[in-house]
Amino acid sequence: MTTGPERQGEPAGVTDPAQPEVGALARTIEALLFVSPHPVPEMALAEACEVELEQIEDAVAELEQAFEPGRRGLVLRRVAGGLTLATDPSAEAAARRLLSKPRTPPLTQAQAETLSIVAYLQPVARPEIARIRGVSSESAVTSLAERGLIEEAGRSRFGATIYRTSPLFEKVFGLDGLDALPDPSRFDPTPEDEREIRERLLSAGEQRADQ
Amino acid sequence: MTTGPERQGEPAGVTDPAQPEVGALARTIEALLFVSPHPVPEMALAEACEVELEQIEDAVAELEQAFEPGRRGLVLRRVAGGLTLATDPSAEAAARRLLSKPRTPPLTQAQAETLSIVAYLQPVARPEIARIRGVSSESAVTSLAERGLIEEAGRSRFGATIYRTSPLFEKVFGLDGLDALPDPSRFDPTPEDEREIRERLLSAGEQRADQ
Amino acid sequence: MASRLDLDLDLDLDVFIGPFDLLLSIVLREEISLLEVELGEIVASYVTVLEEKGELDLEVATEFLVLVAALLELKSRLMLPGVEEEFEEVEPAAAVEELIARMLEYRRYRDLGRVMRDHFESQRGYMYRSAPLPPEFRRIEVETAEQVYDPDQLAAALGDLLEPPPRPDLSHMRATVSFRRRLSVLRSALSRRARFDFDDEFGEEDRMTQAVTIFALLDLYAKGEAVWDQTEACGPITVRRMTNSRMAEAS
Repeated sequence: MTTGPERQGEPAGVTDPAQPEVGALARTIEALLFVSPHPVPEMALAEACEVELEQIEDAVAELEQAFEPGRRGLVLRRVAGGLTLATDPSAEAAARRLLSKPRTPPLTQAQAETLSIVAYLQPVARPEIARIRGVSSESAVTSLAERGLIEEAGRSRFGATIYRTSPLFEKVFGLDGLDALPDPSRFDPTPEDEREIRERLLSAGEQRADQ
Repeated sequence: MTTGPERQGEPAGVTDPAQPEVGALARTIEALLFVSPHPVPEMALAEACEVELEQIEDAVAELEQAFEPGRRGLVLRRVAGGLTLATDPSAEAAARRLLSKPRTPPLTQAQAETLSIVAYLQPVARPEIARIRGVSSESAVTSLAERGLIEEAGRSRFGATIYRTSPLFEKVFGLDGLDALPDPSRFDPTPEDEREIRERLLSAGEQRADQ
Repeated sequence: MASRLDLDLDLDLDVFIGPFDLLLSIVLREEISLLEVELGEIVASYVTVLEEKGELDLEVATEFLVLVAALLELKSRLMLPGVEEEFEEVEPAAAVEELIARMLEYRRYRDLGRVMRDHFESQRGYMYRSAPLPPEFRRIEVETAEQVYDPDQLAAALGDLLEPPPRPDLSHMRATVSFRRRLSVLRSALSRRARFDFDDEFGEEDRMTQAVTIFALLDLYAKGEAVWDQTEACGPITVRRMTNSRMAEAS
């Protein structure tokens, strides 16, 4: 198994690879700021590291030097009563390009099934999605909505959220409108219309849920 | 060559705050890895930075030195086919205190067996897992899916859910890809193993019969 | 006189992770000689343990029992006088070969599982960033988005869902080949008659049901409720009720 990157290439600005950049406490604080989703007050750092506040202050001063703008790709900021790491603004354009393509996550099967139900039956309420798949589909619905592939389209008579696909969905699937969705595969004969699809899906879903 | 001073206590390497740690491209990559929720392949870095792959490779080599274990609070890892930043394990206890996040439980033996079957045979259907293990593997499969280590990858002809390992699996196991799994052939049974089991199974129990 | 039931195995059936794990452990323990009744009993008790733990996969367990039953049959043939000289010539049945192959296959994943577990432990100290994306990066702009997914993926997913799952009818199997059910069928047969012929009683049943019934019989034997006679390999089996002192009769 590989454990980490191999050491390779020529040193550039780095003079002594073996030497720590900052003290151990400062390194721990760097790690804490990295994993925390929110800015961390120094008092909370002191508690997590089980040291006195003054020691934290000294270590933070050390870190501030190491993170002086221009030295690294990240900067150390004081916001909302705490410390946090953020990307240096110079990287913003590249970050935007990196994140503009949903290349990273291929759809999971749960997401693909959920998305296909929304795409073919829209608008469709969340409980119906669960009935068809035979399992609760909450996390798949949530992640599809977060990624902007589906969006809320109101509420059903019973208060359930109704979903439809978004314009982004058509774009990332290269569809020129919803009429361009391919016929459902692996099923012969192909159901005639949407109502028939819906009925068959629900009856298959019931059987799945029973097992 | 020095082997490095004590890894704790006094500030060490920070001498000239104005000097960049690494080159501009390496700093941008550092920022991209920080902001991306998933490991980033070098090709994607090249596109985002609008440079050639070779330039990325050089800059990554530079970063790898800067992030050599022990130098910073973070380390640079190659997992799941891409590069990502992670905390140095020395910060784990403090990070768990900060996030009030208990250590995830270790894998049970049933989970570990099930995970190795999925990892090596993927995609694999649930009944096949049960067949190899000789017991129902439903709860092991469910908990591995809940932990995000395996995910659904479709349905078999018989409607059974098929599983594969997830990108998170590679991440938490620190694997650069499935190729980095340990070579299973070292667990191949030898002819001696086979002979021993056959003889023991078929031995007629003479000693007992003598009693 | 030592009872054959006094196994001396010191087996805690709860610690085994599955039937192949159990079988491998027993088989590789040098001090144990595998008399067929003992093995059958252990396997039968283990199936009960699995059922109690809710880990019994009936289809898989039945397959396993059929393999072990084939092994026991082969062993009993080997033990018959007159066959022993020809030991070398006796070809192990295909079922036994399959049992061995299955044990070895299981063992590979058991050992790989141990490696994975250790590796998992060694990697748990690394923590990754889980903070959500900064708001300005969260949504892909529709204008700049490109096609990255194949629409056929949706058609395939919907096709999967349209297909009703075939009913493997496990509920039916559970009802008819439950180990517990076979136990109670045997008990009620024994309560009606002190002895009966196995084939007369169960000859009509399918192979899996018969195999599970044999294991239930082993369990009754272990509990001292029944014994059986079989004078020749593959010959008729006479099941007899036992009332008290099973040791006296069994020895």
